[in-house]
Amino acid sequence: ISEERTNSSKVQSQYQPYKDAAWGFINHWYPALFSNELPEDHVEGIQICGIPIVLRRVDGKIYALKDQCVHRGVRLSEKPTCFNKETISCWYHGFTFDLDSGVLSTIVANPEDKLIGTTGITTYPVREVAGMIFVFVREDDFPDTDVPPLSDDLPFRFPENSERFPHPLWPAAPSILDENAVALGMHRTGFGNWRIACENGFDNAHILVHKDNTIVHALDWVLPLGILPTSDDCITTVEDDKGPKGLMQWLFTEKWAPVLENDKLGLKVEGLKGRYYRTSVVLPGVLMVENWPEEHVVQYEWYVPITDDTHEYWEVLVRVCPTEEDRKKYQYRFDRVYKSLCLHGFNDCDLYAREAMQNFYADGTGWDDEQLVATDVSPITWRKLASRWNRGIAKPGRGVA
Amino acid sequence: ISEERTNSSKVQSQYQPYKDAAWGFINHWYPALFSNELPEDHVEGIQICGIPIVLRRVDGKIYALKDQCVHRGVRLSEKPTCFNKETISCWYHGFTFDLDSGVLSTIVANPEDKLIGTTGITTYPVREVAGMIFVFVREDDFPDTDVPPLSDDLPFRFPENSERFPHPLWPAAPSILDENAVALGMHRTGFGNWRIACENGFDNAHILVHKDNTIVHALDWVLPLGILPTSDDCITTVEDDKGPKGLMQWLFTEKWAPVLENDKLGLKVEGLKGRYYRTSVVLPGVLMVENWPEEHVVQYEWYVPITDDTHEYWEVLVRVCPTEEDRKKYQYRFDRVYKSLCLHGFNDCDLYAREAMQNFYADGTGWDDEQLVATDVSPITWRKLASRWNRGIAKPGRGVA
Amino acid sequence: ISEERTNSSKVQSQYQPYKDAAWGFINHWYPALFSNELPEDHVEGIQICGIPIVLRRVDGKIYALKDQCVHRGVRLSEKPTCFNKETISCWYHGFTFDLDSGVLSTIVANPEDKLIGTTGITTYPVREVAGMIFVFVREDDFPDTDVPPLSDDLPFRFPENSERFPHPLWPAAPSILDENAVALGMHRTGFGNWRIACENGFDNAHILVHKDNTIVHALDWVLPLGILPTSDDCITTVEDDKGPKGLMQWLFTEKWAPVLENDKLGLKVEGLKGRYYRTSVVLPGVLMVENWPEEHVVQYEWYVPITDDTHEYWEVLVRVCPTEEDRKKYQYRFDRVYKSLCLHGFNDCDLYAREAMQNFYADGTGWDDEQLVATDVSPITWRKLASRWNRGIAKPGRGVA
Amino acid sequence: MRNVTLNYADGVSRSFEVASGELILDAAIAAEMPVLYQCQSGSCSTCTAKLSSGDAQTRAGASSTLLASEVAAGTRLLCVCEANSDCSFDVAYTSEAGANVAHEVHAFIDTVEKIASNAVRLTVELAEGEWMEFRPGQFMQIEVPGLGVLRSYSPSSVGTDVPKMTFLIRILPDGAMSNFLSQVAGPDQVLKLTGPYGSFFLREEKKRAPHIFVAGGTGLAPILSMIDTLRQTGGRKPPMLLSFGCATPDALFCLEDLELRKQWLPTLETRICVDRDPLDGMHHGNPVSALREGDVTPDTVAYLCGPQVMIDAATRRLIELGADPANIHSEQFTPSN
Ligand code: FES
Ligand code: FES
Ligand code: FES
Ligand SMILES: [Fe+2]
Ligand SMILES: [Fe+2]
Ligand SMILES: [Fe+2]
Ligand SMILES: [Mg+2]
Ligand SMILES: [Mg+2]
Ligand SMILES: [Mg+2]
Ligand SMILES: [Mg+2]
Ligand SMILES: [Mg+2]
Repeated sequence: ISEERTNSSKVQSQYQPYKDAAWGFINHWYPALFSNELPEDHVEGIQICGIPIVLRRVDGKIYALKDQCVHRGVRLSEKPTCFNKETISCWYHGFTFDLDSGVLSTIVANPEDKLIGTTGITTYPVREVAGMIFVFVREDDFPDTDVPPLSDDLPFRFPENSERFPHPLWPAAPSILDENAVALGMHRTGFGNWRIACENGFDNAHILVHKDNTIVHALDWVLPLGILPTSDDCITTVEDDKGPKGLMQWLFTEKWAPVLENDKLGLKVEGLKGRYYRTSVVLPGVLMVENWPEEHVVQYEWYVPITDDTHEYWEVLVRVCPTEEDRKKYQYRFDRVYKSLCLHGFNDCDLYAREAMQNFYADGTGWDDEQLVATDVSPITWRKLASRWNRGIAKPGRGVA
Repeated sequence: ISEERTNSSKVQSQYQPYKDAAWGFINHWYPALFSNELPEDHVEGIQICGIPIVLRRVDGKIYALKDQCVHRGVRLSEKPTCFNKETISCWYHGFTFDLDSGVLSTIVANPEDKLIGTTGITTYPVREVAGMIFVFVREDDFPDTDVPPLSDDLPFRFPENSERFPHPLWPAAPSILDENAVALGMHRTGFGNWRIACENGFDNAHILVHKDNTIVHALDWVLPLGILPTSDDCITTVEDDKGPKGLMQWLFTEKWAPVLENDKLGLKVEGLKGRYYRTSVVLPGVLMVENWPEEHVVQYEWYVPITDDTHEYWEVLVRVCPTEEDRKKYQYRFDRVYKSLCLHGFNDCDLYAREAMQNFYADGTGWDDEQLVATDVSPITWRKLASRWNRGIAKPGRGVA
Repeated sequence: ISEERTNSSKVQSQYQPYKDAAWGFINHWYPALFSNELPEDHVEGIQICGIPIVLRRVDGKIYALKDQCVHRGVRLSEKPTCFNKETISCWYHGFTFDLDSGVLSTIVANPEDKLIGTTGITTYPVREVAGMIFVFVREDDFPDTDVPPLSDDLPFRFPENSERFPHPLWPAAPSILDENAVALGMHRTGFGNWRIACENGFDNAHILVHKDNTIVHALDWVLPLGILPTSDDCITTVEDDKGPKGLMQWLFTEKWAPVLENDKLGLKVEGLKGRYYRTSVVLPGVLMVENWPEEHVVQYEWYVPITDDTHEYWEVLVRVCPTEEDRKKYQYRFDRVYKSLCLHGFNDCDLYAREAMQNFYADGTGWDDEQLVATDVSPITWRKLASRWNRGIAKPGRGVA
Repeated sequence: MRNVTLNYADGVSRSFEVASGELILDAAIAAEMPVLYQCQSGSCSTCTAKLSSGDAQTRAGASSTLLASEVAAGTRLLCVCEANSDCSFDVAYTSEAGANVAHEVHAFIDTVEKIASNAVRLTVELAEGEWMEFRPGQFMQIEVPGLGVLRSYSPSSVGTDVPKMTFLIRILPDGAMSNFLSQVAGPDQVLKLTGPYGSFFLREEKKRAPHIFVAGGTGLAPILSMIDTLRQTGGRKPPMLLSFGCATPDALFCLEDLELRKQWLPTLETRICVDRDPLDGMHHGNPVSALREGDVTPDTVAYLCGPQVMIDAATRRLIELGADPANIHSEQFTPSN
């Protein structure tokens, strides 16, 4: 292995915690479902960071609890059983848990049992915004009082960061937390580790895989061969006391140079319609692509760990739609253009690339054998930052598939 | 008090041998096939407790041998090859074994080899009763003289136990060993460990899963929410010198109270047609449900270990049918009513529940993480009894799928 | 286990290196593809001994390189990308490798990176003969200068060995290295370890599995029940300084006796048309069956390790065809007779037998539990010879499926 | 009130009061007796005990999984059992239940690495099938091969690194272990370890309070184990201040490891101290003198490890700065004890 690789063993040791995070970072906010996937009184089971989670909506409010009965471990969501609005019962022997506290509040066939009130299942804080349901996935003993606001685990916001991260080439990116924000998107399971997926999101060196994408040619976009860092401060890490921890890449400024030619290979990019965008990523692994796929729209991505070899890939486009008509227009454009050409089309190539990397990393050897280069400053910076600011390393799932 | 002290994993559990028995208990009688699954001169291969077993019927008599050639380990049953009535040959290089003794009696292409007569494969004692074939699955060095009678591994019999376990609410249960007993049933593979399956069989706290079953409502049965132990002697263990080792539950006596209400959940069971039954279980894991699904019929169940994560689930209904007409009537009722509404229908819910528990126990964590309650007196008593009286703990399969 | 088995623990220790070679022997020549599977400018990915290999043909010449990008480990063959005739590029971030040397010669979007020229991927020497492409699968540090000629890893040749291994019953076997040799055949994946497969090839004791094959009866062949060694020198090992290392079996000479009867089982072979042939095997596991399936034709087989539980099974018939007409006739006969009756038909029984043995050996217990006999002198001699003369034991695959 | 006594397997007996009608286990938990239990409902059988004197019965109406023969033999489940008189029980575990009981293990030497002018890092791997659980801060005794003498060292590694364990060892002129390590020790040599010992360990219940660590010389080892344990704990990390010192810069070690910890732990601050010839960024003086006004809050918990004089000085200084003496934990760490 070449000495010229940028991830020497010393650099590697700086992100050892990241290498240990095969099952994800715990004690963070993650998207669980779109709002319309959990109608009133429905029960759904998901898994994040190896933890099975059951969600139920009652009178509009959403509750999330560990989806593993304290009695003999079956998933409550496997056969949803609710006798009232305050509880969820296990379908097997009727252990019944308070939705709000998780406490074992009765047992169907054993109303006087001594265990009642003394045990229970972990509950997970829930937030619903702009059509998405977020869950704070935590360790069993993580105290309510320490739960940070959702905004701490969401991308940087604008215009409040416009001064810190100016962007003359496009309008201030909307946020899912903005008033009238509408989040449209999809999620699907990716068959690979979440870190491999995440690193692809803000990797400036992989434009090659998108060279033949329909949207690029339909809209006559000019994509460079790649984008190279030209200065030490090409990436700013954000480690403020409050708010999200992450990194911003100064793309399409003088700190990064687009590569338009490779002489040796006789490659040259020509054209006029530059497609400007900027990527940033914050813990626990949330990508923001500003000005993408068009002005006034922002793309978010999550790579939510399910197990050590699967993740839920979320692609979400956010736009602020103050009026009903704006909403309809946006939905129409999403359905006709964005969904097929961007979320599929363009991003399918990313999903393919991520899954193609999985074998290399799955047996653990890839982390040692990879030979990173200058452009990999992005994943390396991310790995170090994530090692420092994560709120805990998830343990391998217990008693789950 | 420190957290560690609540963790029982540090003390040797009272039923450690049971926790070690992932591959089953060896040196016991298990059902292998229904008689009609092995017609004259047929050869069939099965697997019990990780041991591959080949059965052949010759002139009505059944032979069972280890289904793994001593030469290079292929299964004899994979391509049945028999040149006469006394032997079975391996289809690969013609190693030929005496059906009765298992001794290597010749090699097709090597009739003078010095290995002949000096080695062989283990044989398994066989008993055929009431349409079922039982095999005594033993370790290679378990002596013939120590093989117990089949009745030692079958449920308690009546009326000989009627005084010990009186049952005013129903007639004496028939036994598969009774004259003119007819066993009708089915078997299928359950995808989970055999212990998880077995414990469900006599678990008095899981009636909830059967609440919506067709047979319950078609026949207007009243099933309580659950049945609670009310006294120390709610279960009698049978540990006599001779005969089966197991436990009898005093259901529908004053030692168990049916629970008909749960105030907190607003649940109340009403009705008249009580459905009385009683469950017992004996080693190596045989359930008997007396008076089920109707008078004069008894239901047996076996959960025969195949590997550590699969078992063969046997459901058998036994009735004494002295005349040919009785037999026909019973067969007709079995085909029209029992098979669809009980063996499927009702018991499908049990199979579902057992498989739903598998993940929790499969990685070994469930045995430590489960939180048992008062009603779990049944499985706990069984675990202790089984730990005490089993005839051996099966080792993981060698050289098998 | 009987004391009479021929593979005592002392014998076993003599072939320990062979028992360690689950992933194959490295630093040997293996068939990769038929010539017509790699047309001009095509790219194909294969795997041998756990090493992913990509092949590209440019202006007729074939290049083979490690199919695992040094950057982040994806397979180059997953989405072939070549910008010129001298290189192959990785489709992900454009790392571009010199076809001839494997050196990283540029990066699509990073033409000045300091890593360029300092690292690269291993290349594998290639030879193409008689319609087959061979690759020398080597460890990363195996020097070019030590690469032996292809002929060192191919079967013994005739007539140059006719004096050493006379064969009055048939004409000198052709070789794939002969002028005008034509190799016709097929390859497919076998689901088992390569050693189990290989040993079946020259096993003289398994004729039983072919007893009912169509070709035997269509052509009225007489196959004995088996062939027994009658003398100590029934097998000659070839361990010359130069040339292939392997063993020749003196079949159909006085050193082996065909077995035509088994009294005990009442079996007797009768008939006139003896079917004479002779098997030999050389490292890294290449079978030659002379005079098979008919005069002037020879059958080669390879069992190329893919992983520890899969191999690529190659069946190739070689005949010398000096004229175009000879070639056509041979192809016609191959298509109409050999392919269906020999490569399928007859050899399908072998593939079945090999896969049937896999469970016994897959968990490692088979190597200890097998009980070999006199006729197993063939595999035992092979195991010892292979332990002595292999050029390296392949390590488990790294970062591959 | 009844008086109930538990007789532990290690010969220790402890007594507590149980009200009439109260369950014995509930009273034992309230009295902080070492007891093992899980379900508290008479099922799991973890709280099994044997009645050796007096009268104690299962509460009326409560179920238990005891077989009649077991009850007759005196077996009780404390969680469903009431005392009808003063009574005593035998339990199968020791009075250290829940703690890690010291035992002997064998370990193979992996490496002996010189890390400073007078210190080495010893890395070992426990023999197949042997195990050692310990709390961060506790120590083991290592037998010097050939001499049979024992020396005490704390692992600088953490429990999740087992079967690997790492120790920091000061090299003394002509010390028994020092001679062994510098002259004899080689890879795969076998060492005998006994442990864990000591009540100097990280207090789990205080893990959210601000931490101050004061380490002199190889007294850094247990502190590193504590810091790494806190790092592995999920959730909010406490502010941590480490003051670590040696005599001279060339005697310092593990500085890269500390840099790495600071990279991983934003809440960790380090002060590196030397008595003589400080390099850039180092504090001139001992690790106690590096402590200053504002370092301590009323809930600060402190761990001190090093020579006795350093511990005494640090204790005085911390109290002076406002620390609660009950929150100051220390271990004297002289090179040859
Ligand atoms: S498993 Fe949930 S109540 Fe028993
Ligand atoms: S494997 Fe059965 S005879 Fe060879
Ligand atoms: S993985 Fe091949 S260039 Fe990046
Ligand atoms: Fe992309
Ligand atoms: Fe049931
Ligand atoms: Fe064959
Ligand atoms: Mg997995
Ligand atoms: Mg016999
Ligand atoms: Mg298994
Ligand atoms: Mg070359
Ligand atoms: Mg494999």
